Amino acid sequence: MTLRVENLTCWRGKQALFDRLSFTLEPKKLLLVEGSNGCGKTTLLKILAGLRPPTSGLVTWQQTPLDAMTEEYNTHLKWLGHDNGMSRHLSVIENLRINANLFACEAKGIETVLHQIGLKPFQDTLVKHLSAGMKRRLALARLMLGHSSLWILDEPQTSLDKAGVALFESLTSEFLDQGGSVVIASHQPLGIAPNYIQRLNLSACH
Amino acid sequence: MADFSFFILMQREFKIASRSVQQFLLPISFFSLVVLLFPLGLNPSPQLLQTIAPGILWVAALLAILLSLDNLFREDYEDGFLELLVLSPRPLALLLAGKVAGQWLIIILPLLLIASLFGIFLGLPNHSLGTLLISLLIGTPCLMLIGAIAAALTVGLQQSSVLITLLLLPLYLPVLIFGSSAVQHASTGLSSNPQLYMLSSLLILTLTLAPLAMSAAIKISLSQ
Amino acid sequence: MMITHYLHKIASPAAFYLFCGRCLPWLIALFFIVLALGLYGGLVTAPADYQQGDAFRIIYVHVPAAWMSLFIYLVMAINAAVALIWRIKISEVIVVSSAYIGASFTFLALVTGSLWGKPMWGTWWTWDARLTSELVLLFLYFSIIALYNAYEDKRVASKAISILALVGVINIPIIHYSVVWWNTLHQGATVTKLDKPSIHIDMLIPLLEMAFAFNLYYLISLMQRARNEILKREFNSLWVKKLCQESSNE
Amino acid sequence: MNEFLTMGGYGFYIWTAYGVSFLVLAVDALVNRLQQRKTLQNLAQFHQTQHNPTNILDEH
Repeated sequence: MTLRVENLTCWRGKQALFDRLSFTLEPKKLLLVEGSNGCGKTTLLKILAGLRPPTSGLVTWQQTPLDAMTEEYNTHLKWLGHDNGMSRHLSVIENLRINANLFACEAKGIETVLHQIGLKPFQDTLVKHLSAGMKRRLALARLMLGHSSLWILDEPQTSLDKAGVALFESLTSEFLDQGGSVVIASHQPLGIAPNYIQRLNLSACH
Repeated sequence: MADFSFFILMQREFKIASRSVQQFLLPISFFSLVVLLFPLGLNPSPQLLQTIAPGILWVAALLAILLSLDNLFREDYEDGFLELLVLSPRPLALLLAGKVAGQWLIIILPLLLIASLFGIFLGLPNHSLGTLLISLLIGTPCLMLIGAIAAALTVGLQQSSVLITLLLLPLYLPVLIFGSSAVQHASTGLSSNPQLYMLSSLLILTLTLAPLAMSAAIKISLSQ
Repeated sequence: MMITHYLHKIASPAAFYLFCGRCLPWLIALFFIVLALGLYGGLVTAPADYQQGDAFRIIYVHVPAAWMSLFIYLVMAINAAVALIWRIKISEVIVVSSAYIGASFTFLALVTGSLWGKPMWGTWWTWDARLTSELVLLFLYFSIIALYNAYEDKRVASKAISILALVGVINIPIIHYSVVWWNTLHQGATVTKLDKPSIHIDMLIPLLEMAFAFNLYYLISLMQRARNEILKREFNSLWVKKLCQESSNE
Repeated sequence: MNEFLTMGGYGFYIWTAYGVSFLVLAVDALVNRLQQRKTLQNLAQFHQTQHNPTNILDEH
């Protein structure tokens, strides 16, 4: 389940975000993408997820290029963007049920997931009434639904409180132990065992 | 347990609609207001109204659907749910088709009731009301599906409602022409079958092609 | 896989840029020759029409413009399909560049159509099937141009208008025949159809020459705009830098 | 020469039609030319400041 990137280049307007970037992400590894604001972290993550084509370069998952097998790649991938992906008019439990349905995994997992992230008491409140931290926890809960082997997370710890960050770190380490690989774009320090971490600094390649 | 992709988003639309009722009352009230304008704008003599009634009802239905298109994908785009749909293992075309079908089912029932009511107000003979309802039943899904393509193309842009109107009016013409002339023929006692057959062939064409174009358009809008 | 490889090789932006640069002067010269021939044929040698007198000479501008407006939309749709399926940059650029010329030809067809209608039927605008579908075609072009300008990232914009062009090209025959059907339904035979009169050979030759001249003009304008668009998209390639240095120290 | 101009009474319509056609084509050519010059100027100015252009391979 290796993700390989070969001389990836991306331009935004008149400015090169990154240029001839190459790396591989092995299972049980966490790629930490660092860099100043606006240096293209989100764009890189979108390219890795297949949401956006690069200007040039190739991204392959198990030796097959991304755009050749999007739906198969999506079964392994879990994506977390800036916005949480939870629709505001639905309650917590309904959102989780829809996401479980989308990723075709069994519904009974929802109860344990709800319990794990501590949103059990807020099960029936609408998402628009939740605080930003709770919305982020709900988005993190989605990562645990069903099985996946690649997480791509864009600043996952934003608006999380201390307990939330600790929860997130335990989740990620557990996922890494099971052989998953993770790509994270973040500023805050990450409390994960350094042997997992593989750093990539985007501001360096200007 | 996993449902058929088509119905996942349809149920979701019903739940959302049940919570924010305002969202689907808007097209209906817009429809009635537009129809109300014409008798006030022109003189309310029955003969004049009867001849132009089919055109008024169909143009009003078209504009009501055009209005409801802007926030078809807007909220999901802002919530980030569209990204999840694109990155889910299920076929995107079917998911989006389910979503548009949900929106259509929510709008169509009240629209048919109000349209027949205003049909009577505008003096349409009773036997042509049936054709009016059938033509709306066949025509409005066409409008929704073609409109969804334009909505998908413009979801990432700022003031997209003007752009959607410009994109859609040329594409809406065939449906409007056959729809209103079906009702016109029925009100003058002629058979309106040819128009209804044409409308259903347009419906089948859009049913097959529109979801593909929609999913390609959504992927492009999200790749900005 | 061979075709796409071949397409990529010849359709590389640099090769296309140089190719257009080389044949533009020839095309411009040929355009003026054919235009002069067509005009001379149309305005001078062609005999006056027994019904319309000299007014029919407007067809030498109206009919080629109408043909071009439809032809350009088809070229755009084909390039849109190629751009979306094989992701070839040149096709994207051609779609973008053809939109403006197509819109101007459609506008031309409309103006000359109504100018021709005035002496014939005494009104500037008749809801004739062809003029109406020409007007709708004009709005189709406007919607493509508006959508293109609404996006900031021009690569994404050209993919978006490729989809719109494909949706549009499927709708063009539908719109045309529904307008024709609508027209015959309401107007019936009262308005003589704006059909080309059964054309005499002396009249036909200049018409074909003018059509060829308009085609040449489309090629010229397309190439110029495409080269311009390529420069904007490839602004940081090496060949563009060399080009700028050459042009700056000229 | 005179009857050539009046075109059997329809002179106004014919010459306006031809005039508008060549006006539109001329404007289109002019706009092309202006945009070409503007792009080349921008690029020349851009490449003055930019020292090392990356060579984006010209594949698709």
